[in-house]
Amino acid sequence: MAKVKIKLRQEHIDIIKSICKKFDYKPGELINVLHQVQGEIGYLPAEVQELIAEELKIPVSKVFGVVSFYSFFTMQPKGKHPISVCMGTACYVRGAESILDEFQRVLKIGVGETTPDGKFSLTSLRCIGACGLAPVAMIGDKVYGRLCPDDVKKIIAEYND
Amino acid sequence: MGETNMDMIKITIDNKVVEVAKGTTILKAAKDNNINIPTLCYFELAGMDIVNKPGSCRICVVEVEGRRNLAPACITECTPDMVIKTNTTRVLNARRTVLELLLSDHPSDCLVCPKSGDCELQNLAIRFGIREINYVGEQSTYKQDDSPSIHRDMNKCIMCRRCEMMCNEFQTVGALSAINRGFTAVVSPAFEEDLTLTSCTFCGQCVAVCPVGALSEINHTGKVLRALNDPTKTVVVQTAPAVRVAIGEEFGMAPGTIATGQMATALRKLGFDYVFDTDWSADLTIMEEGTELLNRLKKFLAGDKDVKIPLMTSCCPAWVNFFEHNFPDMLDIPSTAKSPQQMFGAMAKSYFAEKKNIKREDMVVVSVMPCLAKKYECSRDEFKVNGNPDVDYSITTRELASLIKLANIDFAALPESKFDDPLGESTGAGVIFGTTGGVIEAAVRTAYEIHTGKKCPKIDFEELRGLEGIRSATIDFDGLPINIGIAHGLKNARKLLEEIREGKSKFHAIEIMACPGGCIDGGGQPRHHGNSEIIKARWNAIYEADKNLPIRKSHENPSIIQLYKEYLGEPCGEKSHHLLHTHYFNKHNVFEVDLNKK
Amino acid sequence: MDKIKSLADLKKKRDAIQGSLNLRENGDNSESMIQIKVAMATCGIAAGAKQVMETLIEQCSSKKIDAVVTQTGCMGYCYAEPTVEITKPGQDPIVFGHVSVEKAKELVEKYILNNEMVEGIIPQNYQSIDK
Amino acid sequence: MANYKYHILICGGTGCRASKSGEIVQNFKNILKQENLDNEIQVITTGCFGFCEKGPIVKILPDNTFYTQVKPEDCEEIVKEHFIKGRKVTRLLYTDPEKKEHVSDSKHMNFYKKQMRIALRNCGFINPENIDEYIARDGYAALAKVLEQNDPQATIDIIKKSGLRGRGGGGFPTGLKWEIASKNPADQKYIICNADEGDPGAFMDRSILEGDPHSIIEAMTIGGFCIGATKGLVYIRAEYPLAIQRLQIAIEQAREYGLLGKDLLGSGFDFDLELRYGAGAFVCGEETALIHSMEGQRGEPTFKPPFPAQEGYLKKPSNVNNVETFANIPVIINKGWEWFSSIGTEKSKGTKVFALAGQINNVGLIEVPMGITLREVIFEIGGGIKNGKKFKAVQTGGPSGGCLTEEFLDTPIDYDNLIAAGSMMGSGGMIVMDETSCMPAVARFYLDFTCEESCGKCSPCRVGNKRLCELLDKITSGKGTMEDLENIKNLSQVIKDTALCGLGQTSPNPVLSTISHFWDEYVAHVVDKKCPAGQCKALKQYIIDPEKCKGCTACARNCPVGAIKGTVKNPHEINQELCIKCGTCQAKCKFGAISVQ
Repeated sequence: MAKVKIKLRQEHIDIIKSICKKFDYKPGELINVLHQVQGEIGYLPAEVQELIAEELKIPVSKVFGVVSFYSFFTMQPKGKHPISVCMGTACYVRGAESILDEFQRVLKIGVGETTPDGKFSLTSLRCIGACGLAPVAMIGDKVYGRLCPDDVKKIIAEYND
Repeated sequence: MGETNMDMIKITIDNKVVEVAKGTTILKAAKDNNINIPTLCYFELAGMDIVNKPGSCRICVVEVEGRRNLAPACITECTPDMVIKTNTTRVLNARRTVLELLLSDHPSDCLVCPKSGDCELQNLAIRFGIREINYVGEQSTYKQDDSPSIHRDMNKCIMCRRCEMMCNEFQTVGALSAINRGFTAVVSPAFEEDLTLTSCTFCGQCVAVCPVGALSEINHTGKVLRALNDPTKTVVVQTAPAVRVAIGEEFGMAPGTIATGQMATALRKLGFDYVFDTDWSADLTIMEEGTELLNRLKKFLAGDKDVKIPLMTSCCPAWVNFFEHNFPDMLDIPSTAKSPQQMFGAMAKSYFAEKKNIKREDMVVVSVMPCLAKKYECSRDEFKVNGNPDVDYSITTRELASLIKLANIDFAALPESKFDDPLGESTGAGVIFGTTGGVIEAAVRTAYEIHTGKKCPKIDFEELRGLEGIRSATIDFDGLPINIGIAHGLKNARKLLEEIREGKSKFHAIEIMACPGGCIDGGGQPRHHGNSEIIKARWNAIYEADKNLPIRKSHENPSIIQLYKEYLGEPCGEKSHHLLHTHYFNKHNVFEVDLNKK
Repeated sequence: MDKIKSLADLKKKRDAIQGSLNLRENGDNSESMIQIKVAMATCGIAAGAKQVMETLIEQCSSKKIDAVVTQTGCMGYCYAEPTVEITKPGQDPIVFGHVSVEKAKELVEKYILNNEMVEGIIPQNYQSIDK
Repeated sequence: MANYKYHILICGGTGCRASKSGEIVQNFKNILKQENLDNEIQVITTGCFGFCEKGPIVKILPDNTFYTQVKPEDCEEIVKEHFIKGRKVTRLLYTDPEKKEHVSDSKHMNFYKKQMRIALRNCGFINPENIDEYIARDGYAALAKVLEQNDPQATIDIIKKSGLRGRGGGGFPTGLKWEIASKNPADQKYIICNADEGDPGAFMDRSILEGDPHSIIEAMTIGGFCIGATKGLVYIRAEYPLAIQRLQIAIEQAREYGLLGKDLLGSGFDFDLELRYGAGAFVCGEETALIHSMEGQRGEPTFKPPFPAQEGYLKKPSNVNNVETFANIPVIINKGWEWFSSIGTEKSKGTKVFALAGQINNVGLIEVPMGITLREVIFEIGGGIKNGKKFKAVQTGGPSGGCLTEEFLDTPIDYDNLIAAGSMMGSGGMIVMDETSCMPAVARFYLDFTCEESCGKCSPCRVGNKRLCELLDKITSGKGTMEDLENIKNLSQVIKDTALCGLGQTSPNPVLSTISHFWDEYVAHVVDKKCPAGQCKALKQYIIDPEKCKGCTACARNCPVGAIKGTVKNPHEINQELCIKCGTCQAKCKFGAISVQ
């Protein structure tokens, strides 16, 4: 109804514009654009989606429709140490649920949330293909395998200095 | 054996062998054989380029021999020798279960729902004789969203996606999209924010097609009733051209019934002090817009580079919103003339109020419109004087019908009566504003005579009429060929605007209406539930009403002539410029550099 | 890098590279191939086992013999170094002692290709580390 | 050029890399350099060997020594012992669990004995980042053959006669699919590789892309030639960074060699590949959803027809095959359809890759001929159930499949037998469950997955699966009724009958199969309010046996919620109100005093 003012940091504007340009502003490249922008900025807040919509000349509702459809995209900034607990079947039958529960309990956050200090965020994901090590969790790029709930506190302590 | 028609195939449906054309859906084949398969998400407005068949609600499933699972009838095409059963136990159980599932995630507040009695989901529940819902569980909860025109209660959404289709495909507005996935999937603006923060034009077509109570109009009947019962207020009503050809449907009259006379009587019975007609201000619009067109054209033909051609009509408030959002670089293309609703309001609260010596704040102007965007339009700041709006409340055809029902008025049995003078006198040119091509035809009838100084050889410009999305015609203004473009549906408007932006437009004047068929299928009209015959009947009725009127050209309207003589002076003169013209705003999002964040 | 422009190009390319992968292909099929083990402990290397092994690899490859040449630890015949153990598919292993470069060529030529017995067989029982 | 006498193959698959195989590669290289052996011994990173349970794997050729669970610090010992002294490092060899003997050659391991590697032929054998090694293994020879023959229909006929069926789940005949796409004329067509592996517990596609990316490029080019597509698109999971990287390298190398691009091998045929990234939506494995996703839209399936072969990517005829299907193509062309169709059962030819996981000794990726029995897979290749527990069920086909019981152990595995048994092949996940797995809970796990992954388009899947999941929740938390069980049955049947796409239509399979094979277990949850497997938290209680408890306080100290009270040397007690049933106390008790009821 009314003109909406959208504020963005200059560097983010530059990143988004150059990525959209790289994909020749094609609406069909939306998912590729979102991947790259999230790769650069870390997440896809509303303002970022607005600018992508503007650049690709598609409705922002469609951009959000896509962002909210795919679990890979996030509108929340991830923690400094993003934790992903594998909930693939192999990990599930070897007790992944209790690992995830323990992470939630120790960090006092739910799945998809970030600790208030921004240090840890917790997500579950589907099979990273390390089924031989089940149950598995990843912190950043580091994989922790053959976990039991007891290990959770120790692992978090590694990052809590 | 005679010649077999290659395009016909034989199928068996419910044990009956029938021939259908290749490519026929099971749903259509069944319907043609008097088998009414229930549907829900399926929606089609034949001949209007509007179709929604995602095949997603699964209410219309049927059994097809040799097929592992059930087939959705709305989208499955018949194949040769197909054996279809539409009412086996398996089918009926599946349909009932699916319906129960939909009901299990739907509030059971039918009694107080704006859609009660006119709800496709409710109708199905009645038809299936649902007495209990075997599946219960978590229900979706979304925030309620009120904008000046539209109320969204997505807890009632059944994900038929008709609104999304209208908003994106027919209107190319893109305010709505499916968001999230799985159980949390719903149709919503981006970030689940309010419609007011989006590029929504309030055309109301989402409301027009919504099968349930998820989308409805903002209801002003209470406010109107209060005004009618306030002895200090003089309440003036205006009714738009498309209302008279549709309101009868709400009272069981055949589609296409012209109920102008009953409507005027009903309005009086409701207690309106003056019953006027928006057709009158439509005539006034023609005077202003027609003159503006001729002025611009003259300058353009004289080689004036500063003047913009084509001129585009500006009566449709959804269309105005559309170009303000999407074409902010072209705000000088549309006519500056206010819409008939706003011209009426401006005249009622100046000319007429002065005449009757009513103080502005003591007068309440109510408009009855086929439209939801009119609700937003009358709330715009530029149409207010010291905070007092020119039009106080805009209600829809449906809302007027509910007021009439509320007041125990037997509409169909009412005697006919006329509008009050002077703001009730109108011409056939005013009536045809109600459908696509009508505004420009009315303009042509007047502009021709003003430009040439001669009587126009004809009144009916058939070449401007029709229901195709984009139409064009060249009208000979006694040697001067005027190219006219007409579009309804904002996707078609977008095409014409883009042509103009690229400098490829050949038109001198373009008429745009946002809704399919124009105002006759506005978002505030009685629901047609996908029956385009109803729209065609209204369309015919508009032209019939035009023919029935003694005067059919706006500049011949005695009240208008008098208005200029008494009050305004001349069209596009100083006073009319002040009262009857407006300006447009850039509503496109702006991106700013945030200097505060690190 | 040169483009491969035809089927002939591709074949040429494949033949050129294939040798480098033979080692792996053969390892995968070791059971059906002749296995040659060269004792390469300190004593063996001192006696010239390295050159012997290279000769054997080269000979097998130039004569297109499907053989796996590997090194192994001291077999315990330090008096007879360099020693080479040859196992033909389905046969018992035979150990040859005092294998020089010349002797290695002879082993390939006579024992492996023509099944002729060659002097220098060490008749005693032995144990390879596999067992 | 160095004349290598030994090759050290180190698994560079995601699983082994997670256990530091990258570090192992680096250590080997450093040590070999120190020892001046870097010209004699070549270190090669390969794709997955499949035996993930025992990773990281280091294989030494030509003597075919298979070292398992190697740590970076073991490298020095391997170099000094194996290469310098010629002695195998026995402690790193695989130990046969039954005979308790070391096995040095992988061919003698039960895990590999019954396998037959066609799709995985190059995985764990070649360096996936070196096109030459692929060419040396007859790589691109099939493409050359096809292009030289210049008769697309002839090639399609070979694929048809081979009997190859889609390995992504549906099992549609690949040759027929190509034929349909080839017969739809269009100015542009597309061949698409579905590499958006979404089944939670299957990773064969990733392994192939990581271990043998050129086979996919070659097969897609052949497919493109056959259907008349000059453009190929690989839709790959963004969560597979290594596979993406290897594929990108492979595409670059193929372009440099002129095996992608214009006028391939002088045939006049142009073909090139592009990557598209999935973004975490299981439903995008469905081909119409995949296509919408590639077009930058929500991955919602649409009704077929039109099939992608008629109207696919950008409304052009498109053909979608999955990674494993493509991996079979070059071999079929090189070795002939007769050879391929001689493997397998009557209607299912060739081999199938399974991701063997769960409560089984040898977790890993295996490729077996169709027709092998579940028993052979689970007890011979898989080495039987972990910790000597009893086999209860095996789940095949991921969220679309079902659970099979002991009675199916001797059924030959193929597409049709699995469907007849109430499950399906799916993409090849195979999860083995022992007696501690609760079947209603397993069904709930899969339904939970389907609910989360449902696109939300059609009502049976959007609302129906949600309700199904809620009903199963009721059962597993002991609040279910017999009427609920009836509702579960009806709802499952209706969802199967009415859902729009394959995801929805198959989503009730885990429920239907467990209900039919484990009805008693469902009833136990409802009537007795007991979970026979002892898995459902709400239905179990941890109890300390005061007779056995020595009062060591280990349980109380380790209880995360302080639910255990007791004093030293006196029997402890668990406060059931506070207990979160995490099982820590039981694990910590050295006296076996804590039991589940």
